Amino acid sequence: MSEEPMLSTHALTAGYGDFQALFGVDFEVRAGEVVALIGANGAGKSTLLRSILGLLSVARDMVRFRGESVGGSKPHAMVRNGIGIVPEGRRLFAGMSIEDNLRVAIDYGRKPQRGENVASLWTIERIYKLFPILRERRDQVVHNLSGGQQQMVAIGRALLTQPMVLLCDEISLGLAPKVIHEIYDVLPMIRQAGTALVLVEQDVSLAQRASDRLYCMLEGRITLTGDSNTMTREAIAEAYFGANHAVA
Amino acid sequence: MTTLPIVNVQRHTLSSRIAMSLSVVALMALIAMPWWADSGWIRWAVELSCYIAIAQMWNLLAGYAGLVSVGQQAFIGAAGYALFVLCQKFGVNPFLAVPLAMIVPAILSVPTYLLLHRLDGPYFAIGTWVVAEAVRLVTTNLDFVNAGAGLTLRVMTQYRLHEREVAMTILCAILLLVTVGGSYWLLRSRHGLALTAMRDNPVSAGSQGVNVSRLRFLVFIAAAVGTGFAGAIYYMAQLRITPASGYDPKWASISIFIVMVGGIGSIEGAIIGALLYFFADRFFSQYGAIYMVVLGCLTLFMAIYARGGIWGFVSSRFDAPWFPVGRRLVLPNDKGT
Amino acid sequence: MQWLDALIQGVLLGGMYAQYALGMALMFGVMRIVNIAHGDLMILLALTGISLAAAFSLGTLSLIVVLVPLAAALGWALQRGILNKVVGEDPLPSLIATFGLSIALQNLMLQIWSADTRSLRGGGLESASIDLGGVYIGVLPVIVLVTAIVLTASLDFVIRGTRFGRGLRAAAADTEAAAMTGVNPKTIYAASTAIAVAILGIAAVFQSLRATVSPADGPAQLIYAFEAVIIGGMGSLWGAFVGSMVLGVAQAIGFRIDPGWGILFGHVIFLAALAIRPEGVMMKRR
Amino acid sequence: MSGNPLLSVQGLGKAFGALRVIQDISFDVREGEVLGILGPNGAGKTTLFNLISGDLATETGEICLSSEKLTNEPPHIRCRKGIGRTYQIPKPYGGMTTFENLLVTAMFGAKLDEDAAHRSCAAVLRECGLADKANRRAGSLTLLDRKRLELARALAGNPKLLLLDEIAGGLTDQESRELVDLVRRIRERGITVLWIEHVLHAVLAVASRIIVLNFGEMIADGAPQMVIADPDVRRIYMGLEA
Amino acid sequence: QANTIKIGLVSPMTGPLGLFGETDNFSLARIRALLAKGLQVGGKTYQVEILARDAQSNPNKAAELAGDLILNQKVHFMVPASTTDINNPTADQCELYGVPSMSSSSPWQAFVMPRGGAGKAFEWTYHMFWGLEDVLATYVALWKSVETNKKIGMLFPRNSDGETWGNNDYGLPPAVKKAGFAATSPSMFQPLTNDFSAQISEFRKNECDLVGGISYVPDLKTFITQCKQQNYRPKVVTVAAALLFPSGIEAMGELGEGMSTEVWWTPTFPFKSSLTGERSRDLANAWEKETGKQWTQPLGYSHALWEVVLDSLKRSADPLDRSANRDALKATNLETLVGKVSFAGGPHPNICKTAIFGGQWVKGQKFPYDLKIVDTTVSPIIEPEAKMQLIRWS
Ligand SMILES: Nc1ncnc2c1ncn2[C@@H]1O[C@H](COP(=O)(O)OP(=O)(O)OP(=O)(O)O)[C@@H](O)[C@H]1O
Ligand SMILES: Nc1ncnc2c1ncn2[C@@H]1O[C@H](COP(=O)(O)OP(=O)(O)OP(=O)(O)O)[C@@H](O)[C@H]1O
Ligand SMILES: [Mg+2]
Ligand SMILES: [Mg+2]
Repeated sequence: MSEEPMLSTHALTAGYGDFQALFGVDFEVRAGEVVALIGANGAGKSTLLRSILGLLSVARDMVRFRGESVGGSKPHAMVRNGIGIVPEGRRLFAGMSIEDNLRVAIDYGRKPQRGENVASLWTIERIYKLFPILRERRDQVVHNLSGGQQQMVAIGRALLTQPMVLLCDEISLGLAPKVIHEIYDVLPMIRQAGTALVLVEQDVSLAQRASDRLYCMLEGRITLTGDSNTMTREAIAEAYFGANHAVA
Repeated sequence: MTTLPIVNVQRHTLSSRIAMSLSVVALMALIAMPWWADSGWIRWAVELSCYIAIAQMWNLLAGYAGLVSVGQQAFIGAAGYALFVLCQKFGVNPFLAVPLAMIVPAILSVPTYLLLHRLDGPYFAIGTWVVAEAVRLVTTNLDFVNAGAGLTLRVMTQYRLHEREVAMTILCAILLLVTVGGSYWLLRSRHGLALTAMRDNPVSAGSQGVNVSRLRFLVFIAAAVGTGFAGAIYYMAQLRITPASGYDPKWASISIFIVMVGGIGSIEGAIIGALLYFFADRFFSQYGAIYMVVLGCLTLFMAIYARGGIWGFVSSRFDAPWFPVGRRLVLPNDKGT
Repeated sequence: MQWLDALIQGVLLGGMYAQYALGMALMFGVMRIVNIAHGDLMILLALTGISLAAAFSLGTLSLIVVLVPLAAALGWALQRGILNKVVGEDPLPSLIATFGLSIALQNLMLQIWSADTRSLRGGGLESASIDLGGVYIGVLPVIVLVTAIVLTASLDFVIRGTRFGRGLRAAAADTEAAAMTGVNPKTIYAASTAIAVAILGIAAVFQSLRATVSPADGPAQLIYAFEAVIIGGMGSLWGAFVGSMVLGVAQAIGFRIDPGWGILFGHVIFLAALAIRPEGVMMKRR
Repeated sequence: MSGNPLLSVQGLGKAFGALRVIQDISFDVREGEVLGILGPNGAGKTTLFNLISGDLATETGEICLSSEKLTNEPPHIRCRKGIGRTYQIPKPYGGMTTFENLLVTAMFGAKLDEDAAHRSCAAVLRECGLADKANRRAGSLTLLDRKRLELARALAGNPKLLLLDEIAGGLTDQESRELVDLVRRIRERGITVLWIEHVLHAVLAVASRIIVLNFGEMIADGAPQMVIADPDVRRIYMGLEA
Repeated sequence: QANTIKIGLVSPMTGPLGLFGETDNFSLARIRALLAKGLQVGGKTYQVEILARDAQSNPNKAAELAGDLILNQKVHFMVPASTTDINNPTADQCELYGVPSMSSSSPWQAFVMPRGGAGKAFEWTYHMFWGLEDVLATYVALWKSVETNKKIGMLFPRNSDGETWGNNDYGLPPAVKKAGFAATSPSMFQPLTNDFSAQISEFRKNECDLVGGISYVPDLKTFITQCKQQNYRPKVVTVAAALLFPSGIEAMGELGEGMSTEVWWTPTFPFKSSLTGERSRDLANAWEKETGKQWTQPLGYSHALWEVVLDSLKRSADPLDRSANRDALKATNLETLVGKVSFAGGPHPNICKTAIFGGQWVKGQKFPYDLKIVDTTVSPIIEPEAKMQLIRWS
């Protein structure tokens, strides 16, 4: 049991209609681990996250979470089981205030079980500490927020579902360098609460620095996986663009 | 600016050319009907043309301009009444009165639009409905047009059956030419692009050079006139109009049914839908309530499982449009027909 | 005096419209579902209620007790079976679907109950009244008004302040994102439609007490509900209530000016409201 | 290229209710410049674009394009006068093909006739690497292709002034290098560019000048290296102590 | 084929007017049975095919169906069964395409006036029913028969019927004035109005003891309920349409008792059917047995229409020739279930007037309410069953 990873996919295939986007992906995350997922655009990163969460239909045994086959169950069930996600393109609840956006997560997210230390749980207060600007605007409707501010709310909302694994789809997208630093600074804080992280990143070096292990995807397949800081740039570049690619 | 290489943009397909020629033949046949067809068929042809026209106008509004109206009956009734008044009260020749009657819906559409143009989606829909109701209520209170009692077009009995039929079929031909042909032309033109863009995202359409408000305005008026045209012809055949019948919300229902079942956002859809509704209505309506229940369920089914309607289903199977409005860029590697 | 009376009658009339509008405000205003069958559902419930009352000789109260759960169940089924499949950004699909449903329902009811006009015996309740120095106030209309106020207040609290309310608004804003936050959109939608239709159940009982119902009556009241919701502003329940009042008073005043123009007067006020404040009276200007 | 400014913004201001988002901002942009715009999230960059493109109505201040006053013109007029823009959160016409998306701008923005529009749009598609997706419904594109489409669509109106709002986000190094080359080529054509970007190395690679916004105020304006060196900027924007 | 007579029937079988359609369907079935072995005309036997169509209570639909029946089905005779909304559009089609049509169940003015027949006769379309003058006379008689202050408040809806009834030249208001009553008529209301307090305060201001006019069930219920609420208690309420059907009066609840209306047919009619020899009572019984519902007034006319139609066909020179049928119809002179039908000496060349009485709804034994004949001054063919009572407002 202890050997079994927290979250894993097995020969996962998925697609949109008759378009297949993933071809037998094997992927795993262990408790408290930070895993980076890189790959060119259209490689299938978001699709992988979406199918793990049950937004795309997959077979039951393709996804295992904490020792159970959960593939293809409903997204909300996944979230309540402890898989959180920061979706690509923010997806906030337009027309609702920042505060309400966050509280939805508290209301409907995972409920801490007995014995879980409550101190490690995320609270709206902690989110505001993380992104003070949100506290100022707490009652403003989110669709009026700037692109970056929206990104902050999205992250906060995902954290408040109290995930055991947090899937982040390009969280640094559209953030000022300062904010990116801030966010990547809290990642350790998140993981030490036992939350595993999956970071989809375009900035390879950033991803490498922030993660323990790294997967690289190409055209719906995992082309490289290994320890982040022992991995060579060449190896990555190759996996990234396919073998017959001249590294610029 | 350097001269750019010539590109091949495909606008027509074999299927569309065939459809084109067929429509021309059909139009000719329609005009010739009085000499080859039975009065009954002509009567059907007239009613069918009206349905097609009304549906197509609604399709233009909802399917392209993104203006979902449930109040087009306002223009049907208004035009119908205009026709009856011109003939009965001012003794205008009914067949000349039809084009004249167009003025009324045109005029009516202007304030209507100015009142509603700031609304979007459902707001606009309900707004149009209320306007139609208001127009009905006003008519009901006008003694000049017999208020609630309505009018009968007795002058028609002055003309011989053949005369009436010739005039009717010609009017219908023009109607179809204007509404269906007109929209086809419009949609193929640059304005078609602007319309669709506007429907999909008015904000960016604006910032990309499209004068959204003006375009919407013009389309709304055009649709009002086209719908009115059909209305005038329809009630000329009906001979009788009352506020309740002329401004019957059923007209909205019919347009919605036809376009949704046929396939919204395509001329083909409107035509298919109209044919379907027309013949279903002829052959099954004697089953009364049960038939209506089935009709309702069919619409429901379409809305849930076949958003694209019949035509959407067909065109997803084989790519053979009758009235293509898109522009397909033929890439060097693939050889478009 | 004459106008005071008009005003009072208008407010009472508004109370009734509020009952139609409330469920609509929830479905149309919050969930963005354009439910054309709203009126027909009310009629369906009313006819069912009348038949039940006749069959088991139920009193008004006991009928409400029986009918409301029934209505809720109906609403739940409706959302589960049909509406969940058509909700989304674009209001058109729901409009079409419910429009089809409306036609089907009307004719189904015609089959079952025939075109007869029916009503509910209120044992004199429907026609009882209080005399306030020449101005008579009907007991039933007052009950209707009070019920409307209570319902609006409680529903408004639920939507604004409760977990359920937030979940609903979230699902309405972005269904998929809501699911990604742990909300189960389908159940939460089903629940709120159940509420909306349950309210219709109450409205139905009052409608068949104060007037009559027959299978084709649905659409006639539907338009007022829409107007009320829009005057008030999408998503605002108190707005819908105020809208109903505006409509009721406008009509009552209109009737006094000329019975033939009363309803028209209501529509004119609605259009005026649209022209001046398209975002609704209760909405903050942005 | 002539010395007089192509775009001139004078005392621009905008508030949403109590929140002052743009506060008395003035700057000129010379023809052929690539002006990078930096600033923390919520600084008012996108709002600035919305004001220039006319999507938002100006409250105070003046906007002139080649010394012609545009302050009160609606968006479509400004577009026809030569202002092209992209949206930070892409707004494609989902129901139309990529190619048709471009045609709209070409025909109504640039007022080209059918044939000319077809040609130039085909060319732009090739340039932006969307050629193979020319006939795909824009709605089915990935986020990134949507961003590409934004850029292509703006270019199709062959604008005098191009407003780019965060188009490099989410690009791989390789891709952002290609993007930078593209922007260079655009500048070569004599198109003036305003570029909001958080991906620093991308802007820095082409920008001839940079301004930095913070809480709606301009806190820096000058040559890239200078601005980057500026202690305020480093603190406020990059969160580095100088 | 060659010797089949085709008759078109356009009736509101579904929709708000469905109650009229019910009786049309009932008699249709019996007539079809009757004609199973064909119809003897001039020694020759013809098949008779009746093409029944449902107009869904919608005038547009009625016109479309009529056009179809005439032009495609080539009917030789048309029967627009009942109600202004169906009769008029159908008759207009018949007039245009030259098809004889025989209709009923709407006051003859409503059939003639809106169709512009005031000046000149119609060539093809005939109608049998009483007229406003009769119903007015009946109402006046009813109102004279009781003790009141002779002040009347009037209710008319804004639709074809309301316009006819409320007309200031040939409608109810001038008639009652002539009879020495004072009339208060607020302008016409929209059907399905939710509030009548305006009219009520008007009536109260003018102390109207009587309320009269035409209205449909929903409006009347709303009106009466509000009357009680507003503590306005007219001694007499006499309205047309709404009180036609038992279901309507039942919908009034307790307040329905004592309301009065005109009656155009009751089982107490003395006449025989020229087709079946039945008396009205037999027909009513048959209906109540078959449907389990109380008899309704259109029943007699739904039947009598067919008597006229078939009789004309029998006398027609060539039942397959529309104009021959028309001439036969025109020459009709027949004793039917609803009385003598002949278009000679009617108020209008296309009209034959039929009987009318005053009736009042009282608590019944078999069904909740019974319609009792309380006045027969206009058509003294039968004796009143009871005397008019004032409303008790218990
Ligand atoms: N909604 C959709 N419909 C059809 N195809 C899609 C859809 N979303 C993604 N795809 C296709 O699936 C493939 C993988 O897309 P995905 O978004 O997972 O890539 P990604 O790695 O997340 O790229 P990015 O870095 O741009 O987010 C792409 O080829 C894309 O075209
Ligand atoms: N329509 C609006 N109503 C109210 N406030 C708004 C509106 N639009 C933007 N704002 C506020 O204005 C400020 C500036 O927004 P803007 O989008 O210009 O930021 P930005 O500089 O583009 O940030 P980012 O780099 O994150 O996109 C933000 O605080 C935002 O909350
Ligand atoms: Mg992605
Ligand atoms: Mg921005």
